[in-house]
Amino acid sequence: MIIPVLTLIIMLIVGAVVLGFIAVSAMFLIWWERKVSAHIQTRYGPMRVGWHGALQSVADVIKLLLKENITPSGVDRLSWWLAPFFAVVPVVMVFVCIPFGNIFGIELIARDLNIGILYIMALTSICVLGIFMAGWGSNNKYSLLGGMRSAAQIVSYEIPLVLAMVTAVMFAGSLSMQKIVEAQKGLWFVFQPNMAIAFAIFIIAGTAEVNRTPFDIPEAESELVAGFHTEYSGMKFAMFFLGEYTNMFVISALAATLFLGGWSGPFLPPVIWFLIKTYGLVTFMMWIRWTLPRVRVDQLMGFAWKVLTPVSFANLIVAGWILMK
Amino acid sequence: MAVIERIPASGLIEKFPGGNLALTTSESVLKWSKASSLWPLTFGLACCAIEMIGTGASRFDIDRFGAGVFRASPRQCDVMIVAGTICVKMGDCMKRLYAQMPEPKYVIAMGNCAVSGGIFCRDTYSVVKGTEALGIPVDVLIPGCPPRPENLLFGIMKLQEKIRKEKRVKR
Amino acid sequence: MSNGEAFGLIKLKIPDTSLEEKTRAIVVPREGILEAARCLTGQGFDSLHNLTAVDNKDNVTLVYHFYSMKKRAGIVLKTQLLPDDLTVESVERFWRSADWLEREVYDLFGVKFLNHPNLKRILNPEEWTIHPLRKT
Amino acid sequence: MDDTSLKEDIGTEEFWVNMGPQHPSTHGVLRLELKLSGETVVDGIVHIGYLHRSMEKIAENRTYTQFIPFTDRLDYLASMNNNLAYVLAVEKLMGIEVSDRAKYIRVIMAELGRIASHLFGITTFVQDLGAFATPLFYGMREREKIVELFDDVCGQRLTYNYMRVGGVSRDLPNGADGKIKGIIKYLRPKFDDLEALFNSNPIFTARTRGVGVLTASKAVNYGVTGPNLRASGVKWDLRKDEPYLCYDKFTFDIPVGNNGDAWDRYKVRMDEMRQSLRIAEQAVLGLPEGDPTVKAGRIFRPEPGETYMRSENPRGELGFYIVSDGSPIPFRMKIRSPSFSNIAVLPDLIRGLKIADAVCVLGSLDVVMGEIDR
Repeated sequence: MIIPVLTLIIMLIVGAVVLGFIAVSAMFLIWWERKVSAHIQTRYGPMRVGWHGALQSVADVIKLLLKENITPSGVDRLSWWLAPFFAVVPVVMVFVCIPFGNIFGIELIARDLNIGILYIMALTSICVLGIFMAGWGSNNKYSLLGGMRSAAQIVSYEIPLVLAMVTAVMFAGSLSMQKIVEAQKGLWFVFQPNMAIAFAIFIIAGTAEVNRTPFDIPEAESELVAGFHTEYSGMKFAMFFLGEYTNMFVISALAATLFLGGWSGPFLPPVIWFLIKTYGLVTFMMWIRWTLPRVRVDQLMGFAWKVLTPVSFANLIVAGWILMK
Repeated sequence: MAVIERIPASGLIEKFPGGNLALTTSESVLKWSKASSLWPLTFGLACCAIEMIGTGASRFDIDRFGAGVFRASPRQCDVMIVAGTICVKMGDCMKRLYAQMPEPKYVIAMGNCAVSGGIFCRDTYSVVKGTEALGIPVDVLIPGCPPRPENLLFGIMKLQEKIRKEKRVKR
Repeated sequence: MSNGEAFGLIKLKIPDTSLEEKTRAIVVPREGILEAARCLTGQGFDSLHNLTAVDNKDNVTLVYHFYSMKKRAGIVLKTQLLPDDLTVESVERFWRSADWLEREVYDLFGVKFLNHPNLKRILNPEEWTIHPLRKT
Repeated sequence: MDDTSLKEDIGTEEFWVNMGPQHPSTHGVLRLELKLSGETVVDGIVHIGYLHRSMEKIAENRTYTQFIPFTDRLDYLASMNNNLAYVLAVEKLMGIEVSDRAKYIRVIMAELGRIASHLFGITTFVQDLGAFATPLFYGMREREKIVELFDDVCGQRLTYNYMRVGGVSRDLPNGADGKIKGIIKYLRPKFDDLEALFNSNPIFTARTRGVGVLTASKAVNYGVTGPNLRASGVKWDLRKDEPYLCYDKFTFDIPVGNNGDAWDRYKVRMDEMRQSLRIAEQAVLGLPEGDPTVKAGRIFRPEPGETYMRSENPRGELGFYIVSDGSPIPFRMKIRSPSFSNIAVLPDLIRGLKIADAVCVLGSLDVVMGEIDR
């Protein structure tokens, strides 16, 4: 009796910590994105609240909480209400098996599932449901177009994304995230030629997966106003924001874990290494976003099916050949 | 006070210790958050829109005040900067946009045209004489044709001041 | 090609054509506008640069500005309409730019262009009944 | 269920989408109605008039001088050029010749105004392609230098009201020519920077090349003028072909495109800025001494008559058709604005393209609502 209760309590504590981390991380990333974009554009960005506007995201979140929550007439209520949760909850669930490293010998991973990668692949695909439900439920043509684009895009880019992950799994010989990190103790995967290709594919497909420029066609501001979340206001809109930035963190964390050696690194504590790698990749994605124009929808699909998928298949075959040799 | 007198047993109700403090601080936090995160609607009508973009651009940088997130959808913004001449044909659209914005919402009338019709006020058959003539309440009026970016920033600061001085947090 | 030469050509087709003294503009009668247009396209005037109307109270004058990119020349064509019968043939079939210009003239002056594909108000709200630039 | 009934059940249908008047990429208050089949634009209708400020009616109630500030608000990105076009028309009507210094100052102002306008036009175009804010802000940063100069010269940042019938409102302030030379020196490398940002970007080229092809004959037939016409391969520039002011004294080239696609329209604008810089440099180096201001009164009565004067604006040929009846106010004034004709071609160009390309074509035409609706 004691042990299940204890496990439950521990899991609750872990859950609270993870949720707290997600909220803080998303808020930090929003502020960070505004500062990064500002400095790319030779300006300062938020300056008035806290040190260099550090409390800007706090103000934004409180304000969004206070905003009126408009439900337009004519929405499909069920999907309208559920969509923001579908956009956030799967991303949060991914955190179960992301290895943050260890502090004083305690492994900072909620549960090291032995099918970790499979679990993550399954969950990240659910996010598209949220976007599609938002697009369908809003009863707005822009939202519908955004949702349709998103569905097509994420389904297409899932394939190269998964193939790139499989390459890493083949090299590590395990589906468990911790094992994959341990397999890179000697040399990070990214330093092997065909893993470097897999890494590049992963970053490209990952950028598309989280709908960031140049693949941000589902929300394409200059075409679809705000895409699938055009009709959302207040906290529901904030949920989409939270989902987007957490998703970005997850993709970067996965890339760091699968290809950049996860939390392993010299001198600094593992947690710090993990965060440096992850936020570094996030910053890279921001840099791309504020530099490149957007691709067109047919170019996007063509790139996925004609370039990215064949290349990742070829890469997989080569990786298999290297392993068999 | 007046409300409390009307409640017969008001004297019997024990006050929550420190409640006043908690209420005022929370209110001021709410007001602070509203004031420092004014997201404008991407909405340029005429000439003033160029100065509005100029205010958002590198040199003046409206984002320093937390007001740089120009949202294209009226559902997600807090302040409508009416930048330019409002014409009869545009009037209905403006009213609809204002109605689509969620509360609490604010309006800045930027430029003489949005204030009163400006130089297009007379001898014209198609210009609405200011935002208020449409029935949209205006919080801050910024004169100028067009106002300089500094003026718009000053208008934003005035609006922040106004929000901080609000009697009660609007819903 | 100058106004004079073009005038000579149009005069052959439409005898009622006259040349305005001061402005050297060719004035054709309302019925001859299509014929004049055909003649001008034949002469290489490929651009209807501007089309507008002037309300002179006793008549409404339509003013056409034509240019030829090849010949680097321009001419002005005018036609006068009486206020009680503001109709004229559309030249949209020769110059696509006439589409919007004619709609604008219709909107502001109430001149009806016959055989125009889409003669609706362009600047003012569609439900308006006044034509704001008329002087009477 | 047999095949036919299934087809009926899940058949696709075309639908209308309304873009604007409030839409991030319609450059103001343009309204488009797009008939879409999935992502493809089947048909498009352009609605204008949301900024119809009845300029032509106002013109019939103002004296010739009083109307100058209104011309600022036509194409508010190139106010100097509008001022110039208007005063040129009135001068032609009255037969006035202006002093040499005034001509040179006007040329400098017009060319710098053209650069400022093109900077804005190009960078908003790239913003429409989805490069959010960064290119726009770079363009705005360079534009700010020119705006600052105009601010020095006439005290306004956007609506300058600088030209007068017979000259300019005041002489250049002290040290302005040095400042202009400084701007020219500053801008030259910046154009290379901007080109480096766009030209070598594979996404930018993929999005613009071959998109929205406007053939030369169609462009002429639609009355398209300015950079859009030149991008289609027609070498027609009023500064060369019907020289006004003293443009015949300067050496400059007219950039021309080959295909008339969005890329060419961008490229022509980019090259035109360099040529404008050349003209401005020659003008500031040869700036003659003298008095550019006007001594004539504010109210004047032109002879009864009419005139049509067009000049090369950044967006095309801006023409003023003025009818005078001998009184101090115009009897009738028609403003032939370039954007009005340029936007009319849009439905023809976007048929069969994707929505994203429709936005791209609209951005590449570079229209300003102020002068479409007037």
